[in-house]
Amino acid sequence: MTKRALLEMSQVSAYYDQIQALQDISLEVNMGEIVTLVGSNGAGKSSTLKAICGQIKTSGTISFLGNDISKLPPHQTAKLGVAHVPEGRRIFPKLTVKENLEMGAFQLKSKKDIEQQMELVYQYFPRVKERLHQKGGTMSGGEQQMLAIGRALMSKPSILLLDEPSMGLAPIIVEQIFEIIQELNQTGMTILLVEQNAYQALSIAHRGYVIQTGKIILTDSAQNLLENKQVTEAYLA
Amino acid sequence: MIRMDKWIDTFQKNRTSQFIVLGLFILVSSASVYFLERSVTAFLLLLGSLLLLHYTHLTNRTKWIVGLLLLVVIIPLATSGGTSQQDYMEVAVQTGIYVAMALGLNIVVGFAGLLDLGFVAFFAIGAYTYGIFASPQATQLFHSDFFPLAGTWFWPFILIGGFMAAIFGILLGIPVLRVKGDYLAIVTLGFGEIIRIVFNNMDKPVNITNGAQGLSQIQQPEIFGFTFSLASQFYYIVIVILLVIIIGVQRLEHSKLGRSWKAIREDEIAAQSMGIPLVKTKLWAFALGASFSGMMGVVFSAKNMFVDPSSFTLIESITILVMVILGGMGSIPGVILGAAVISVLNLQILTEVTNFLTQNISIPDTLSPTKMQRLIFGVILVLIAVYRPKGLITAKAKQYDPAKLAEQPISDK
Amino acid sequence: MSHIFTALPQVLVDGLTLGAIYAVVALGYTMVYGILELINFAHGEVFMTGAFIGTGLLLSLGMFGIDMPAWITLILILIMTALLTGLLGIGIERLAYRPLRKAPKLIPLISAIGISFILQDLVRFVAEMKTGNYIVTGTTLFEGKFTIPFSSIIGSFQNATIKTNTIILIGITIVIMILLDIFVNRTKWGTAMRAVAQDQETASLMSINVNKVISLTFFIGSAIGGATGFLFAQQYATIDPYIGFILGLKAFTAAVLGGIGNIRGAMFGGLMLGVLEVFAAANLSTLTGGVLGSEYKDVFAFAILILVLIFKPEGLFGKSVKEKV
Amino acid sequence: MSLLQIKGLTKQFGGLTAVNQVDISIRPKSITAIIGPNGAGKTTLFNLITGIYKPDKGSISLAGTSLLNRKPNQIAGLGIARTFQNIRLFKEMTALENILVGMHNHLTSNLFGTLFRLPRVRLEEQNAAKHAYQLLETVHLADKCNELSKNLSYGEQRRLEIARALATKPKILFLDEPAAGMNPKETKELTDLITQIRNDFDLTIILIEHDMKLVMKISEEIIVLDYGQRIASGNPDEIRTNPRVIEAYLGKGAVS
Repeated sequence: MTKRALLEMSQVSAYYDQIQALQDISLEVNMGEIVTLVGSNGAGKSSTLKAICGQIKTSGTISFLGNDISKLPPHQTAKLGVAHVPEGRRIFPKLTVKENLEMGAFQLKSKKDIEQQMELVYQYFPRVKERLHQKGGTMSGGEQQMLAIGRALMSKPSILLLDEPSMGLAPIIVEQIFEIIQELNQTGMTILLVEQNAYQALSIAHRGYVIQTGKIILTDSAQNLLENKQVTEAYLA
Repeated sequence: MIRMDKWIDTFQKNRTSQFIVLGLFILVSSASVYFLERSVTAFLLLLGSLLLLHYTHLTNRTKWIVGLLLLVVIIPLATSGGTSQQDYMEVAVQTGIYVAMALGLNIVVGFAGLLDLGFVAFFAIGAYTYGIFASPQATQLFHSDFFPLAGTWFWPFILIGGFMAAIFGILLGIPVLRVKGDYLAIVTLGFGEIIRIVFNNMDKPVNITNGAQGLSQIQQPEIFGFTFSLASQFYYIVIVILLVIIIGVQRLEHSKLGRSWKAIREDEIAAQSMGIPLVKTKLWAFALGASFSGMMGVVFSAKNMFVDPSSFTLIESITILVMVILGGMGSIPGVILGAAVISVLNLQILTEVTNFLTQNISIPDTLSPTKMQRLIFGVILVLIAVYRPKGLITAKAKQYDPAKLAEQPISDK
Repeated sequence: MSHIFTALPQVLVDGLTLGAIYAVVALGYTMVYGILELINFAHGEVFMTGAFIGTGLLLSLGMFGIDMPAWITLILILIMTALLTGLLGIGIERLAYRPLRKAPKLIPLISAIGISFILQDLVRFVAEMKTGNYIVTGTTLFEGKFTIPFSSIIGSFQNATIKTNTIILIGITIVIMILLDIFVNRTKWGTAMRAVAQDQETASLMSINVNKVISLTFFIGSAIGGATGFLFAQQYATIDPYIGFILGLKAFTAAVLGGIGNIRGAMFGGLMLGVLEVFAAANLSTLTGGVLGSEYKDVFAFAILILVLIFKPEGLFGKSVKEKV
Repeated sequence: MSLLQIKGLTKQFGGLTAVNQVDISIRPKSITAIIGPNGAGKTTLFNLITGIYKPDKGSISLAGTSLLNRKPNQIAGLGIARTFQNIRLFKEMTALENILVGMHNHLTSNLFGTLFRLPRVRLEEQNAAKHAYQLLETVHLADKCNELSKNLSYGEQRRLEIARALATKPKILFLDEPAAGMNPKETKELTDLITQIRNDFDLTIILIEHDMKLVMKISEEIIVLDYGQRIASGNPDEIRTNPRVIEAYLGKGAVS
């Protein structure tokens, strides 16, 4: 265990209205890893990501790069380097593609930094460059997903939280997106991935957590989870 | 300390002791109203006994009997002691009129969730309906000796005024109800202003409303040769109409229609999916709410013998809204309380405080509390919205008895 | 009927003047609605407060015997007024709207009406305390008048007169509108404002402080609304604490007309409503054969509002959106 | 003979075709599941059938009666009831009152009867409350009858929504992701409940669901939508092995 934990949640609970969404969640993501969170609809996968970036109130501790971020609002966790690509992409439909990217770089002060990040995004997503002056809402689902990831990259993040990047996309596009996620990881990006498509998520991840009704019930290397009978039956069949 | 709790607990369960305490309270407050000259405090306490009655654990029947006794016998008697009887009764009549209007608006805003900022327009419709036909204006308009109608016509006109207001409610509702949410508020506000401007200018080309001068010499109500002219006499007319309205809204609240209103308020799409027709149900809310206002409009014009457009400004609509919100949207006892508090505040307390202040310390006229009505309303609105959006008495859902529900239904075929 | 045509130039000048005021006030409504989906009912009162603050500043300058060139005075007072009403706007949002972000829609509307009333009475107090009357007539900075020779363009037109004040008013409102348009469409914070309007949650993920952006929106909307109040006071000389309400309502109509949330639409809606209203006031009586007089000009404005809301609630330039089920 | 007949149904939003030339035919008393990736047009399909959206093209008929150009409340009156993906209960009303609202079309009281509290109306109200209570018993919520619906737990709210839909005495019940957010135990109970109400109330049930276990267990027919189009239909076994379905929806994992 020489690896350094970049993000660490311990005993985190959260409530939506009166319903408990998360129950004593503990997990860690180490530098350079792809960690995936699998589980059925409503199990608490998205809530976990929302808890990390401060979109929902939680008890317990969440530390990131040694800072306690459990009580920070989203715009401050974002400043520290947590980039969240929300479920359903949530690009700004009435802003142009370029403006969307600029918003991603909101915290960067120097123009040079912004341009540098833009170039980086173009490298991963050449399609985005072709559509710079188009309104975000006019793009196809796959392009929007690429823009959403690109937008998150603009802030020079230390970790990328991806919430269901495959949602509603054609298999071919999903394939591409997953390739890019792997590529990003190979250049050093740490990624926490939430997926309904457990098979695909586990096949690119290093480690995985299985979450059920707000609790983590299982954690192992991705390979082992793929072969785990319980997991196969519940989420892969 | 424990004993005290226990004592309170027993008191809460013991109806007899509650009854006795309430009786004593009524006795003391009514006696003070009777013997003291113009004591606002005593009068407020006496009215407060109605609130106390609401919070006792007496059976509904006892509550109704005590309440009626208070309204019909004790309050008129207690205020008859001094020279200020008509002042007290004036306040009571005005309060009654406002309570009725607030109950009407409560159907629209509280039950059906439609924010109406032009509600006073319906009051105006009622007032003008009677005002035109029971004043020389009608003679001028129709060139007939039949007009102005005699005071005996007042009675059917209570219903006609209500009906006219309901018709206007529907006419206004048909176009307006296509608009949703806060847009609806703006549109109703616009309609309220339009109606006022129209009344203000309908003296030409044909003189219908006599414009800004208003209608005067409106006939007072008359029955079997008796003419109602004093506030203490109008008091009974108002009480009777009010009781009918209260019983009406209570029955409506937990009926098929009442539930449909609330369902629409909670979720229009789900309500529609349950088979509730949106437009028709909303129109019923507009029409019934408006009719209460229309009825009281008739009483208002008969009592003042005069109507002009200045009584129907936006501030009146907002006043009624403040009553509903302060009391608690959708809560019948709450709305009654809210209307009473605001009317008494407006008509009595502010004047008294002003008198007190000007007599004892000289304050500039500008700062006189009677002129601070808007400021006070404003503060109430903001405070209520931020700290108690459900009002003084929160609306309660009807509680059913599971034991009775578990019985087999009786076939109604 | 022919005088309708000959008087057209004057109607146009007066209409554009009124329309420019509506347009700038409408911007405040539209910006706040765009970002919070809230009708900031108190915005008309912020405009009115601006009229009083500006007039008050001008009167006190006169009292202290400070003498500056008129245009410096004007700019100074506009900036001061804008600053103060801008802060007032921020305060209103903090006090009456922010605690209610998650409340049902009816509730913030109610506190907005409350703030409206509070401002009306507070301004009345201060005005009455200082001047003894709540109707205040200020001094005019620019007295000049011009004649625009429309008759030389088309023979049957009459000439229109225009005050120096009016030219200044129209000029400044145009500058405000252009600056705002540039700010919203070209700058980082302007883009952030649009982003927050579309999706607050996601905007916060971009490290945008949503509360700050909302405060900024209120500041800008209220500042330009308040500054316009002072220009209004200069244009029409007499003000009272109740001018804001109806004017606010009409400005809101203008915002709806242009498609609420749409800044350029609000500008266009304001100008259009101003011209229509002045046209109606001048000619309603002639057009209806004396049945409806100019008293009905407010009815006319409301009728436009109601018709637009019923038949084209998304405004003339908006796109309709479907509720998500 | 099919109870619900849909032909060539198409709906566009802006440039996106949410439902594209869909044909569906539903047998009486069957349980049909509609599955497909998020955004495949499943909920839009429900909204078209229940009248919340107007279709651009195509026909929908229930037992021979066309549902086109009817308002949602009229369609409810014809015998179509539904639940919603994101639970739409009347939050400030009690569980029992929610059900009573569902009975709207079967209550005959008018304004006159209500205001004068006629014996007929009183009896009808009492009976309605008792029927409503029975429905609450069916979904195991009888003890929560006086509870405001917003105070119920997630699973309870889902069940209350089903009971409220049943109160309209529907011919067809549409359930939009009834198991969403439920744990495996609750999902199991829900599976039994759905089968039970189908039998007890003689219902036809159509459901949208992501939980494949539930879908495979109770449906007699499965329709798969992708990009607004029907890409497959058949019984659970046929769907499980359909290569197109595996590619578009179930994923490669299903093959292993």
